[in-house]
Order: sequence, then structure tokens, then C-alpha cells
Amino acid sequence: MTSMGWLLPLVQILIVLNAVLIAVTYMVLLERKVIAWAQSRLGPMRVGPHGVLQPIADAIKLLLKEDITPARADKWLFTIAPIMSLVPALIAFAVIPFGGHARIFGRDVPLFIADVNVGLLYIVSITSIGVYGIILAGYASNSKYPLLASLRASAQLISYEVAITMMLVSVIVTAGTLSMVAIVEAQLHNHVWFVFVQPVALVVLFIGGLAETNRTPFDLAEAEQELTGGFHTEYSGMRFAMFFLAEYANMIVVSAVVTTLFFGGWLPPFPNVGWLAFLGWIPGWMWFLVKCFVFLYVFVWIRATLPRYRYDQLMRVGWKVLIPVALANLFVTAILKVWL
Amino acid sequence: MMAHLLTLILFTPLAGAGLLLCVPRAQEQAIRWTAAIVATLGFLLSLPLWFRYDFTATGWQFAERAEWIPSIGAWYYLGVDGYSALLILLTTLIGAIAVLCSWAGITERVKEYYVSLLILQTGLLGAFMAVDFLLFFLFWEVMLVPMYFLIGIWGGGRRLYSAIKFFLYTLVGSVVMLLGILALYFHGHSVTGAYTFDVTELQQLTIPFALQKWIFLALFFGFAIKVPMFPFHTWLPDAHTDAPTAGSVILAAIMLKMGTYGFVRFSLPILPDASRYFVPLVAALAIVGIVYGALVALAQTDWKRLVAYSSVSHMGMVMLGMFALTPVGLTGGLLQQINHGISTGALFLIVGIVYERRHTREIAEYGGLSKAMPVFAAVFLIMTLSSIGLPALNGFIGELLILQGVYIVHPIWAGVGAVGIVLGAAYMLWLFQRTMFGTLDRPENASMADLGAREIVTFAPLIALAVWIGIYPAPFIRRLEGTVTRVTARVNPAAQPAVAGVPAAAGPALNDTGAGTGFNPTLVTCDSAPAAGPKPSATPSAPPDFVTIASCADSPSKPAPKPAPKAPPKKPGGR
Amino acid sequence: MTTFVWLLPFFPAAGAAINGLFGIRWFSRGVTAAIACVSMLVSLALAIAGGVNAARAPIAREVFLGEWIPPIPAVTLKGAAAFHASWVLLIDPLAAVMALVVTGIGFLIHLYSTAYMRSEPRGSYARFFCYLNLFCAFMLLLVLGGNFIVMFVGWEGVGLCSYLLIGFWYHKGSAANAGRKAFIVNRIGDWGFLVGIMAAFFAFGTLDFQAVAAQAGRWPIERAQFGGLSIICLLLFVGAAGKSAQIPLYVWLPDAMEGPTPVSALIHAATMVTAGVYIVARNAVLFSHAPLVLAIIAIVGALTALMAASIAIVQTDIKRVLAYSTISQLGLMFLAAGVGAVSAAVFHLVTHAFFKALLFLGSGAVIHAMAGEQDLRRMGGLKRYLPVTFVTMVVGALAIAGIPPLAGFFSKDEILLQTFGRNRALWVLASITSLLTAFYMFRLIAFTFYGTDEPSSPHPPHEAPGTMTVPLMILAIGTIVVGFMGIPRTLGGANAIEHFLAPSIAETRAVAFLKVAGQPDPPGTQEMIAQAREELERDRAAHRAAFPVSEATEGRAWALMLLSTLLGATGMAAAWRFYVNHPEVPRRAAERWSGVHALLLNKYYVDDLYDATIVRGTFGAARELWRVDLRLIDGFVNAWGVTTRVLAWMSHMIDKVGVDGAVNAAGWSAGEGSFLVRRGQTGLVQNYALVIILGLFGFLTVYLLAR
Amino acid sequence: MLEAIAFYGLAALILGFGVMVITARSAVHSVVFLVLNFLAVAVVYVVLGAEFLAVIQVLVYAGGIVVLYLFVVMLVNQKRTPEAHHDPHRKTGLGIMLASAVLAEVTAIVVYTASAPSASPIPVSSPVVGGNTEQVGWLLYTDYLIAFEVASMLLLAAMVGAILFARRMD
Amino acid sequence: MHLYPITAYHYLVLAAALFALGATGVMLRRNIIILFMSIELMLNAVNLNLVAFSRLNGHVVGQVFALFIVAVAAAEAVVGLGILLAFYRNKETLNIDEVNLLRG
Repeated sequence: MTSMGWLLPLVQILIVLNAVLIAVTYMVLLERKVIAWAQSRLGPMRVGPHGVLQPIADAIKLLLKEDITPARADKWLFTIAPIMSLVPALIAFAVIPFGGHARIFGRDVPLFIADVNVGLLYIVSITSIGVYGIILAGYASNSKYPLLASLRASAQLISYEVAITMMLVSVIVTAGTLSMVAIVEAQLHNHVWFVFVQPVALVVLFIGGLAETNRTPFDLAEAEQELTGGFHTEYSGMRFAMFFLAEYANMIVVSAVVTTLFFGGWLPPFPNVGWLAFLGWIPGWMWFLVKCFVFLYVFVWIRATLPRYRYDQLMRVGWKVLIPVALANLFVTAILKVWL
Repeated sequence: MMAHLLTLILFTPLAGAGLLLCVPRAQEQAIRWTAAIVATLGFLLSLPLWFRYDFTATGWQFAERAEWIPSIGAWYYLGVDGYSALLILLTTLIGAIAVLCSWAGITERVKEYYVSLLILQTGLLGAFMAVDFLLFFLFWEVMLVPMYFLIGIWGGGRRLYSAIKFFLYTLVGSVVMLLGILALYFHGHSVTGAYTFDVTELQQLTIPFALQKWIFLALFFGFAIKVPMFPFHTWLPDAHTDAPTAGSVILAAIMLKMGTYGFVRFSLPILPDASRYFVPLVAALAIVGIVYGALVALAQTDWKRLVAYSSVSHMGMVMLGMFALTPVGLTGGLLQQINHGISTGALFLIVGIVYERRHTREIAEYGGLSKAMPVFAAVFLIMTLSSIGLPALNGFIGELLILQGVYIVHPIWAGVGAVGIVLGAAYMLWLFQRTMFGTLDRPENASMADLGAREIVTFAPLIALAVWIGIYPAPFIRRLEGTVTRVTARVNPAAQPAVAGVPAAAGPALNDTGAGTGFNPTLVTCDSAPAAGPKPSATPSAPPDFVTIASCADSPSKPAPKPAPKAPPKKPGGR
Repeated sequence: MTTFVWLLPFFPAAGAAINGLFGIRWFSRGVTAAIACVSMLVSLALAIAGGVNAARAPIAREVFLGEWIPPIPAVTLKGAAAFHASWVLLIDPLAAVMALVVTGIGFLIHLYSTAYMRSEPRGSYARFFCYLNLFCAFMLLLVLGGNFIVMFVGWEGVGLCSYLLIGFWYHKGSAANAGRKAFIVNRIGDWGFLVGIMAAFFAFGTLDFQAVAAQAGRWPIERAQFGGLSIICLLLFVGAAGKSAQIPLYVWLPDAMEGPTPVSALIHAATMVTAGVYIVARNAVLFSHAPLVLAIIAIVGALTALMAASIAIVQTDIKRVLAYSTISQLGLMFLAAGVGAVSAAVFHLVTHAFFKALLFLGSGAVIHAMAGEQDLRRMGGLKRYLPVTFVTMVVGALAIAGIPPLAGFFSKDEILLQTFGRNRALWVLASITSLLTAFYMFRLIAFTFYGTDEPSSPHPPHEAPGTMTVPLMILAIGTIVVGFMGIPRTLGGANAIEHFLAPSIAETRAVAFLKVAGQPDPPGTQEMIAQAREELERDRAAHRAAFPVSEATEGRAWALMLLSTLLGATGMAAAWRFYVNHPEVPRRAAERWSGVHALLLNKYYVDDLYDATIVRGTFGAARELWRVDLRLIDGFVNAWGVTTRVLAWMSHMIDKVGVDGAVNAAGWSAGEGSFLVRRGQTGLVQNYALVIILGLFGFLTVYLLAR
Repeated sequence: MLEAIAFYGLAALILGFGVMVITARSAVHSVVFLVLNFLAVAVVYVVLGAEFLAVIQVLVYAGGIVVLYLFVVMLVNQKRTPEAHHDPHRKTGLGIMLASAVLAEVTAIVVYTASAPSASPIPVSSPVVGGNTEQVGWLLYTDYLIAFEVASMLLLAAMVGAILFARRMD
Repeated sequence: MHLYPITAYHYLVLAAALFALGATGVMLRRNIIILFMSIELMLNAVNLNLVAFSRLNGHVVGQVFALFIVAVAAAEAVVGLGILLAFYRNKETLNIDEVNLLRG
């Protein structure tokens, strides 16, 4: 380690943070566009060519808006709630491997911030902290709809977390490690992406991911018809923007995790097949981003397609379908792991 | 997989019971199907015991051994020989049939019922598999509880009385048995210095005769109640009569075998001297049981009770054969257990079918049924004939071997025992006549439905087995050979001339996959005739390849097995 | 032919299987009948081929079909042996003769039944032919079986079929009862048979007929003492007596007439009931070494013959008369076997099969014509209506009465001749029997076909259809000619049947070879046959030399022949006089000797005796034992239960008063005492926590101070 | 030096948040401080080389148990302030004194022990050995398997019990 | 023992302080929920202690114990809060001083 050892992580953090924030803003644009196309509309067209500058306009608008705090709100909580929501979403990126190692300026640079040996658990635990933002936002607003929405959202989060975690354990058992980088490498050594090994886990994890990010068809916490907008009804301006950022950042986290665990992360398809070696010419991080993008698109696609669940249905799916399936999958995985 | 086959077979029903607990109570059909699939799966899993059976092996097959309670020397030690393999196959088959036959008859507490049935199955299988005496005892006791519930909850008549009677009776027996086991255990320790329940090791102990006697009596008490032998049999008619059909079937077909199994596995080889000493007692009880059971069956007016008493008689026959302590009798005794399982099991199924339709077991309520239910009548007839030992059906082979084995030891016993066959024909045919023949004068009988597809499926394997064993029992007898040889070698070596090689040398080595796959043209006119195959004969008078009776009978040159040293020649009928 | 001997029982069995599995539900009557008859016809053809073969090559062949019970070691009198049984068939002259009888008469009766059973419902019709075919299959297995066990399969199998066929009309209580009675009485006989088989194995270490004969041949003949062989033979004879309806086990046969008439003809006259005789013939060597048993057999046979004949005189049911006649004739056969004339017994078996089947079928035609009426007294004057039946039945009656040159004459005369040579008393009994036989048979003819009374049936009687009369005619012809194979030397004949059977019966001729079914004869067969034939010829010549046809024996034979013919004629004449010319004579005789008449009419009260002793005894014992079971044994168990409960109640009381009292006292005092300490309980959690922390504090303090 | 700063900073945070937990007026505020306290403790774990435990601390404590508290706080919609009633028997002051005394005593023990000549101070600043997850797992599933199973049974029982308690008894 | 360098003993003192803080909370507050939270603080102090000792001994067993404590704490919280809810439903109060049914 050179004396500049602390500099590299700092640079990485800066790059990732900014990239994520920009990606989030453009995610909003992507969503609006895709939904518009799905509904045979054009979507935002005014700001810039085909509306490509729309996110910037939105950002400026939100930053400049007046930040209102309701009079009867618990002001302190009202302030820290968005922060508690956004921060976990962002620091989760710390362990996501965007690629393997690259040679930049003659140095061997890892394309991830940290390779923590409990990386996957880290992500899970950090995500579980995100729920406070929502609950506190609802409570601090001191208003009944946000309170209800936050209760709903947090119950939903907690419920689906169980299934997700158990599915992650299946993957961990398969890979034999908790490190995100090592999981990707395990897929290299196993000659196959884990999506072919753990298809059930993928499905459950993705459904759980939809619920964790409060996305359609599980967006009950934001059901406009019932709750007038959700736990952030009382928020506006920058604090509202932070919730928004958190939600979309979470989507990216889920996509990245799914990509990493099941689709080989930065690996090209079938990395060990000789005649597909030419795919290796495309750099790893490109593969990673492409795969992530596909999942983000699927998020939007689902939103454009599916209606919303009823709340009891949601809970039933979580507890009575996903968790048993996850348990069974884990059981089978463990047996196969021991016997094969 | 094969290495843990027994464990797999053993715990499949238990796992099935666990699975059933997850099925919602209201989904009765799903429960039935689950149980049926589990039971069928159990049977399929046990098939390797038949096909992969190793005729040459001398020790336990498919053995598994793991530590259980190391501090007292108890092992989770499973293994089978030919005898227990057959019993296990019978158990899994009867288990599947029991599930099928309860399909329409059980309508309340369906879930608990099937759970009990499957747990019972595991208990039975475990007792047949255990090589460790304590493990055997554990499964022996495990069986009691589900059976108690089966009788007490889903039974009919005085079901609580019967259930409690069954439970207490057997429990008393097993307590005494436990004392015997413990005596054996501590004696083993005092001799070898090691605590063990391993049967193979217990069989090598030398036990002083006085102690043997006491242990034998203790074990005898436990096993004889289960068999049941006269005069410990009175729980049987009650339990049988009041149990639900599947309960009776399992009770008759398998559970009674537990007692005889105990004798063969434990009493005879571990306590050879006492076994020989007590032969007159056991044989006397067995003979009394044969005649007594048959006579009392003749007096019954309750269909199921009649079949129950017939069981007493038949099991007496089994005991008589086993305690002849000759290879022939022992083979017959073991085979007859399978036969009894098949035919009496089927007879209880038959009672169950009419009971399901008419809800009465009074024989007088029936009559002329063969007009209303011809297929049923045919099945009943076949099973009746199997039960009374008509040749070319299974019962005959067993009874013939038993009586022949007994005759060699004591002709009078055989003669009296054979009276059971006459009486058996009397009560069974009278029953058949009273129910199936005559005029169909009751309207409710006239409208009884004949067998449905499910019921035919339950009977088909039993009929097939009955005919198979009757016409070609060789695969079964060959499987029993190892057990018989081992037990007789231990308990009565004198009865077993030429222990090694007689079967292999004298008989055509037939493929056990079935008749017709090519007999070996080895011909046997008299014992140990020279093997066939073109072989130039030295004597000019006899053309090659011909066996004249005279030369066969003389056969001074043949490698005759030496007569056993301790077998004094007896006059036929000399006593 | 021997290669395919297993096809002999196979075809009827296949016919039974097809009719049983498919026919009952789907086949029309024609298809059913065709299947049954064709299977029997093929069997008959095979049996003829086998008979020809056996005549050409006088040796026994054992045919190995398959393994059955694999060898199990056992210690027998012979030392070490192995109990085992294979599916082995034995074909030799005796078996060939029996197979011919079974298939030949069986086929004719099948043919006859197609018409006789026509009025049955379709399902019953198929069921009947299924049983009948099955019977033939088992019967063939019985006569072809190469060892005791295979034969026992046939033995029990025919018993089963007999049971099913007697109880064919199972809705009739009497039929069902008769079937059960037959089976159970037979079972009693089988008890002896089975034990006899076991004894045979114990004595010989094998159960193969040929091997047993060879071994028995070397045992000393047990003239004085009742030894092992005698016991085996006696036990086997118990079985034979059961199957062949001899004293004391004959009671089932008359009742068996509840079955359809063709069944009576086939099973209860021609084939199954002769199985007992067959067994004695099959084990002739064995029995010849137990002369005491042979004596018993002869006595039993003669007594049975006389007793049954006397009962037959007064019976009024046409079939029962014939049934008692059958018992009587079987008695004669056993008499023959008992005096050592085994071939004569078999000869009489064959001829009897013909004429008794003929008589039964004829009676069936009569019953058919009378629309089910079986009572002789209600018949009469049928001669006009049933000419074919009349003629054929008279032929049969003449045969059984022993009128030359019909079949019965030769066979019965042979028996009488042989008996005369051995024991005069038995000869007298047999002669009386033949007198009675002629009498009751023509009494039957007279009742049926003569007399003035018009038959009392609703519509006029009519002759049976062709399918019924043709078998009658064939059997009548057979009855005339079949005796010619046994014309004694006295009459210039060759006594062909005796020579034919000699290899099966004689002791020294036990030569057999074994082969596997489906394989050709092993090489060297021809030489063996030639050798056997040569030996046989030599033996025959020696026999002739030893027993030349002397004047004295000639004369005796002629005299006896004449006497028996005279007896037959006397009986016929008496019957004619009593029942045609002076119908009132029998009535007066019955009144005069009413005691005797009642005795005969009630069959010597034997049935009642059995009922009163054995049957009631058994059932009484059964009921008593059940009571013992319920009261004594179970009562003992229940008494234990009650005792335990009483003890439990006592413990309960002790528990409640003593122990519980003490406990309550303790509780009470504790409750009272607690008033003192309850002050400490403030109910404030934090105060409790305070105490905990106090404790911690104290502990730490001590720890610190102790350092 | 860096480690000292980290330690004292974290200690300050932990104790500070702790004080806030027990003094906050609103229960919700208490909960928030409790979470922050736990997170700080998790960081301490990381510093101590127990990263698996740290993650579990966050996942189970912060993400699970405390959410439960928050839920309960929000579910019991209090109509009157919970601390209105004051039982005269309680002895708050004594309790605080005792707690302080215990603290003092423990500190004294630790200090004495640390200062004893036999004590071998292990510097916490020694480099963190990567990956103790496997070691923990190994111990859990071998030596402490029974305890592990018992703990799982305990959780199951707690789950069932909680459902029973929380269900409205109609 | 000095303020620097940091040893495991420092962590022990920190744990003791946290424990005392929790104990104080238990004494001080009357809101049952906060009482519970104080107990959680104490449990955390114990965990901290265990991890510190694990560090001190260079063995990972301490962490295993801490894991068990986490499990126990979870069970305790679940059951305690369940009881609490049931209690609140009946008594409409969370004041520990009003929970005194065991008063003698």
C-alpha cells in the first residue's frame, strides 16, 4: 500500500456516488418514457431532444422548491427520516462489484469499492436499516395517511426480507462464500451462472426485490387512491427528492445484486466456453451495466404491465408462498450441496 | 442410496406422516392421496430388498450401523436377512393396501387416521429391521400407540375395551420381555465385559442353562402374547373384531408376525438349550391352539371374530412348525407367516368390504351374496381356499412343510396338528356357505355393489402372491434358506445334515425371476440324484443319461450327505 | 408324445380359465360349449396318442416341468435327505389308461352337458363348464402326477371342483350343504392321506412314486407285525376311502347327487371317486408289502359293497340308487385290490366308468324328460317316449348285472374269481352283492320304463336332443366292447389289460427315465424300451409256465362264471317279478319286514349316527370351548383388570385422604405463613431490579474487598 | 493514534446515544437513539474484528428487534402520558446511586486487573484478521450445535408465544 | 492502565458504562417500552464485553456467545412486547408503576 492508499477508495466513492445519483435521475426519465411507450404516448419531449434533459430540470425544480415542515410534525424526526432512508441505499453500493480488476494508469485497480468478506450480509443488513426512514417519516408527519402508509410499507419490507434472506442463503450455500466478488468468481469456476443452478431463488428474490423497493405490483405504501401518495405525502422539496432518490437507488441495488448473484456480475455469458471467448473483449463493467439495465427495464416493464395487489394478498404471497418456497429451496440446495 | 436403503424405507412412512400434518384437515381427498402415494412409494422403495437380495451372503444385508446411545452400548443397527426382507416387503405391501382399503370406510378424523397408520408402519418396519435388541424393543413399543388409537378411535363395537385390552395385554408381555432382555444384557456384560444389545453378538454368548430357562420364559411371555399363543390369545378376537378394517389387516398380516419373528430372531438362536428344553411345552400349546382356535372359530356368529379365531389356529400352526426345530418345519413356519399375512389379510379386507356396505358383521345377516357380488365371491373363494391350504395355493406349501417338519420329530404331533386343516375347511367353508350361498332373501343384501376398481386393486397383489407362492415358492424358500440354516445350526444342529451345499447341489439352480426362464434339465428322482448333463456312465447296464430307479436308490457311490450324528432313526409312527 | 404330456391337463385348464375369466360375462352358450368341448377333445386326442405310445413302449417316463419346493435338508429314516418336490408328471400304462378314461368319458359328458344345462342362465352355463373343465384338468393332474405332492394337487383340486359342482345350484340349501359335506368328509380322508405322505417321506426320504416303489420293494413284507409300511398304507387308505366313498367315509356320495346329473356321471361315478382305487394301484408295490392293510382294504371293500347294495334296494330317488350302486361297485374294486388283483380292480374301474356314466346320463335324460322329477315312484311307462334312452340304459343295467358278454361281466367275474382264490367268505359277500346289484338295477328299469301308470308330468315326456343321445349311444357301444380287452384266458382271450398294466403294477418293472418337458427323449430311449419289452415278455412267459391253464383252474373259472351269470339273471328275474308282474309284492314285503325296511330306508342310520356323535359333538365342543374362552380365559384376564381397578381405587382413596391431606395441610400452613412475608412484595418491577443490582453491588464489593 | 480517536469517538457516541435513549421524552426518539447506539456498537465490533457479529448486530438488532419496538410504540396509541402515575414506593434515586456504584466498582476491577503485572495487554490496534465468519460458523455447527438447536427452539417458542399473546382473544 | 494505547480493557470499561447506563434507565423510567430498551442496552453491553474478551483471548468463542445472546434478546423482545401489547389492551397503560398485581 502506497501513501496514496486512501486516495483510491475516495475516488471510487466519488465516482460511484455521482454515477448512482445521475443514474437515478435518468432512471426516472427511463421510467416515464417506457411507461409512455407502453401506453402509446411519447413521454417527456420538451426539455432537450426527446426530453433527455428532463431529469436535470426536475432536479433543479426540486432543489429550488420550498421545503415545508408541517406545524404539528415532530420536526427532528421529520428531518432525519429522509436521511435515514437515503443513506443506506447509497452505502449499499460499497460492496457491489462493478467489474473485476482493471489496469488504469499502469496500476491494478479493483472496480469495486470494497470486497468485504460478509458482503452479501452487509447489503442485507444495510437494506434492513432503510425501513426506519419510512416508518419515521410516517410517524413524524403526524398525519394519519402517512402513518398508515409507513406501517404498511415497513410491514411489507420486514415480511419480504425473510424470504429474500433465505434465498440469499441458498445462493451462499451454492457459492460457498459471502463475498460478492467471490460469488462472481464462483460462477466462473462453476462454468455456469447461478441462474441455471438456482432459478427458483432468482424468481423469489426478484419478486422480493419488487416488494422491498415498494414497486408495482407491491406499491401499496404509495397507493394514491387509498393513501393520497404514501408516507411522503407531507414532504416536499429536497426532502421529498431524497425519498425519491432512495427508492430508485434501491432499485439499482436490487438489480445489481441480482446481476451479481445470478447472472455472473461482470462476466460475459458462458465465460468458459471456448468459441464464445470473443465476448470477453467487451469489458466486464459493460457487461455488468448492461445486465443491470435489463433488470431495471424489467422493473419498469412490470410497473407498466401489472395491477396492484391487495394488501392481504400481498402478505399472503409473502408468508405463505415465498417463504415456504424459499425454505424448500434452501432445504434442497443444502441436501444437494452435501450429497453431490 | 443403497447404503441407506433401510433407513430410507424405515422413515419414508414417518416422513409421509409429517407431510400429512401439513395438509389441511378439510382436504380429505388430498390426505388420502398423499397417504396412498407415500405408502406406494414405501413399497417401491422396499423392492430392492427382493431384487438385490444376495443369496450368497451370510451376514446381515443392507446393514447400517450408527451410534445411538453409546454409553449403554445401544446402536442404531439395521440389517436384514432373507426372512426379515420378506416380512418387510409384506409390511410395505400390506401398508399400501391398508391405505387403499380405508379410502371409503374412514370419514372422520381422516388426517389423524392416516398419520397413525403411517407411524404404525414405521414401527413395524423398524422392528423387522433392528439388529439391536433395544432398538427392536423401541420399535416394538412404538407400534402399540398408533394401533391403540386405530382401534380406540376408528373401531366399532366395544372399541375402547378392546383397545385397552390390546394395549395392556401387549404391554404386560413386553415388560416381562424387557426384563429378559436386560438379564441377557447384563449377563453378556458379565461374560464379555462389554455392554451390547447386538443380536449377532448375543447369539455367540454361552449362557448357563438355568439362566437360559428364565430368559426364555420371559421372552416367551412377551412374544407368545403377540403371536398369540393359547392361552394368551383372548385379546386378539376383541382387537380384531373392533379394529377398523385396515387395523385388522395390519394386525393379522404383520403384527402377529412380530411375535414369531421374535422367537426366530431372538429366542431360538440366543437361547438354544432352553429352546430345545421347552419344545414340548410350546408344541403342546401350539397344538392346543390349533385345535382350540379352529373349534372356537366354528362356533362364531360374527364374521370377523371367526376370521380372528382362525388366526389363532393358523399361528398355532406356525409356532408348531418353528418349534419342530428342523429345517423343513422352520422353513414352513417362516413361509406360513407370509402366507398367513396374505390370506388372513385378504380375509379381513373381505369382511371390511361387506361391513362397509352393510355395517354389520353378523353372519346371519348375509346369505346368497354370490349372486349380488360374483367377483367378490370369487375373490373370497380363492382366499378361503388359500386359507384352508388347498394345494397350488400358498397355504398348502406352508402347512405341508410345517407338518412334514414336525412329523420328522414327532409323528403324533403332526397328526394332531393336521386335524387343524380338517377343521379349517369346516369353519371356512361353512362361513362361505352361510354368506355366499343360499337364497338372496334380504333386499339390502341384494343391492350390495360388487367390487369396485380400487377394491380389485387391493386384492390383485394378494391373489397374485397366493398363486405365485402356491405354484412356485422356490424364490421365497431360497430367501429363507439362510435364516433357517443359521437358526437350526445354532439351536438344533442335529436336524440339519449337510448344512452346506445341499440346496445348491441337489436342486436345479433356478433363476428366481420366474418359472419358464429355463429350467435346468437336472432331474431329481430321489434325493441327491446325480446331476444331469451328458455324462458317460460307467455301468454298461444303464444307458447314458438314464437314471434307473434302482441305481438311484442304491447309489452306493453317490456323495451322500452324512447322516447327522445325533439323529437316531425312528420308526414312522413309532411313538 | 411324452414330451407334450403336460398339454393333457393344460388344455382343460386353459378352457376353464378362458370360460371363467371371460365366458361368464361375455360368451354366448355356443362359444362356451365349443371352448369346453374342444379343449377336452384335444386332450382326448393327446391321451389316445399317449395310450398308444404306452402300449408300444412299456416303460414309465417322468417328465420334469419345473421346480416347485426346492430341497430342504431333513433327517429321515434313510439318513440325510432333502425334502423337495418338483412339478413332475409320470406317464406309464396305468396313467395312460386313467387319462383315457378321464378324457374320453369327460369329453362325452361335456358334449352331453351342452344340451342338459341349456336351460341355465348364460353366466351359470359358462360357470358350469369352467368348473367341469377345471375338474378334468385336476383329474388329469391327479392321474399323471409323478410324485405324491403333484398328485395331491390334483387330489384336492378335484375335491374342490366336486364341491363347487355339487353346490352348483348354491341357492338351494341342500345343494350347498351337500357340497360342504362332501368337501369336509373328503378332508377327513385327506388328513390320513397327508399324514401318510409325510410318513412316506420319513420312511423313504423321497416322495417320487417310482422311487418309493423301488424303496418299498426292498423292505421286508410285513406279514405279522403292523410296521411302518403298514401305517403308511393304512393312512393312504384312509385318504382313498374318503375319496372313493368307502366305509366309514361314504356318507357324502349319496348327498352329492344334489349336483347336476352330468356332474354325478363324471365325478361321482366315472372318475373322481375312483381316485382311491387309482392310489392303491399306483402304489401297488407299497401296498403289496403290507398284507395286513390289504386285508383291511378287502374287508372294507366287501362290506361297503354289500351294505351299499342293500341300501340301494329300497331307495326311491333314481340318482340315489345309482349313487349307492357306485359305492357298491367301488367296494368291489377295493375288494379286488385288497385280494391283490390290482389289474382286475383297474379293469373294473374302466368298465364301471363306462356303464355307470351311461346309467347316470340315461337317468339324466329321464329326469330331463320328466322336467326335473327324480322320484322313481312317480315315473313309469317311459319306454314308449324315450326309446333310445331305454335301450341304452338296459344295456348299462345288463352290464352292471354281469350278463355276458357285456363289459361288467368280464371285470366282475375276474374279481369274483380272484376273491374266490383268496377268501371264500369275501367271495360270498361279493356274490350276494352281485345278486342284489342285478335286482336293484332292474327294479330301477322297471320303475322307470315299465308300469301302467302314465307319467305324472304336466307335458308329455320327450326324447332328449341329439347331443344327449349320441353320448348315450357311444357309451352303450363302449359298454359292450370295452370288456373285450380283459377276456380271461379261460375264454380264450389274452387278458390284454393285465399285461398292459403289468409294468405299472409289478414290482420289478419300475423302470423310468426322466426328461424335461419340451425336450425330445434322451438318446438311448429305444434301447431301454426294447430291453423293457424283452424283460416283460420273459416275465410273461415265466408266469405262464408257473401257472399253466390246468383242468382244475379251468373248471373252477367256468363254474364261477356260470354262477355269477346265474346270480345276475336271478336278480333280474326277481326284479321283473316284483315290480312288473306283481307290484304289490314289495309293498307287502316292506310291511312284513318293516324293521329291516326302515333300517335300509334310513341307510342303517349311519348318517344319523354321525350327526349325533361327530357333527354334534364337534359343534357342541366348539360352543363349549367358546364359552370357556369367554368365561374362563377372558374372565381371568378381566378379573385381573378388576383387581387392578380395585387396587387403584384403594390407592386413590389413600391418596385423597392421606397424602392429599398432608399436602393440603402443608399448603394451608404455607398460605397462612405467607402473610408474614407478603409485605416485601411491592409489585414494583423496579424495586425487584433494585434488589438485583443491590446483589450485584454486594458481590462486587466482596470481590473488591477480597482481593 | 487513529484507533484511539476511533475508540473514544465511538465510545462517546455510544454513551451519548445511550444517555439519549434513557432520557428522551418521546419513546420514538428513544428508539431512534437506540438504533444509532446499536449502529455505533456495530462499528465497534468491526473495529474489534468481529465483522460477522457486526453485520448480525445491524441485521437482527437494528433491522429487526428495534423495528419491533418502533412498531409497538406506534401501535400503543397512548391517550395519556405513560409516566403520569408515580408510585410512592419506588426508589429511583437509590437505584441510580447503586448503578453508579456498580459502574465504579467494575471500572475499579478492570483497572486493577489491567494494571496488574500479570496482565498482558493485547493491543487492539493489531491488524484485523479477515474472515471470522467461517470460524464462527464452524463453532456454531460443531461444538455448540446443541446450544444452537436449543436457541432455534427458543426462537420458535417465542414466535408462537408472541402470536398467542398478541392475538386478540375474541 | 492508560488512556492510550487502546486495549481490550478499555472496551470493558466502555461496556460497563453502557451497562450502568442501561441499569439507570431501568431504574429511572416508568414507560415499559423504554424499560425494555434499557434492557437491550444492557444486553448490548454484555455483548460488547464478550466480543472484547474474545479479542482478549484471541478466540472466537466469545462471538458465538454473543450470537446466542442476540437470539435470546430477539426472543425476549418478541415475547415481552407481545405481553406488553396484551397488557396494554386490557389496562390501557404502559406505566410500570401501574403494573403491580403482584403486590403482596
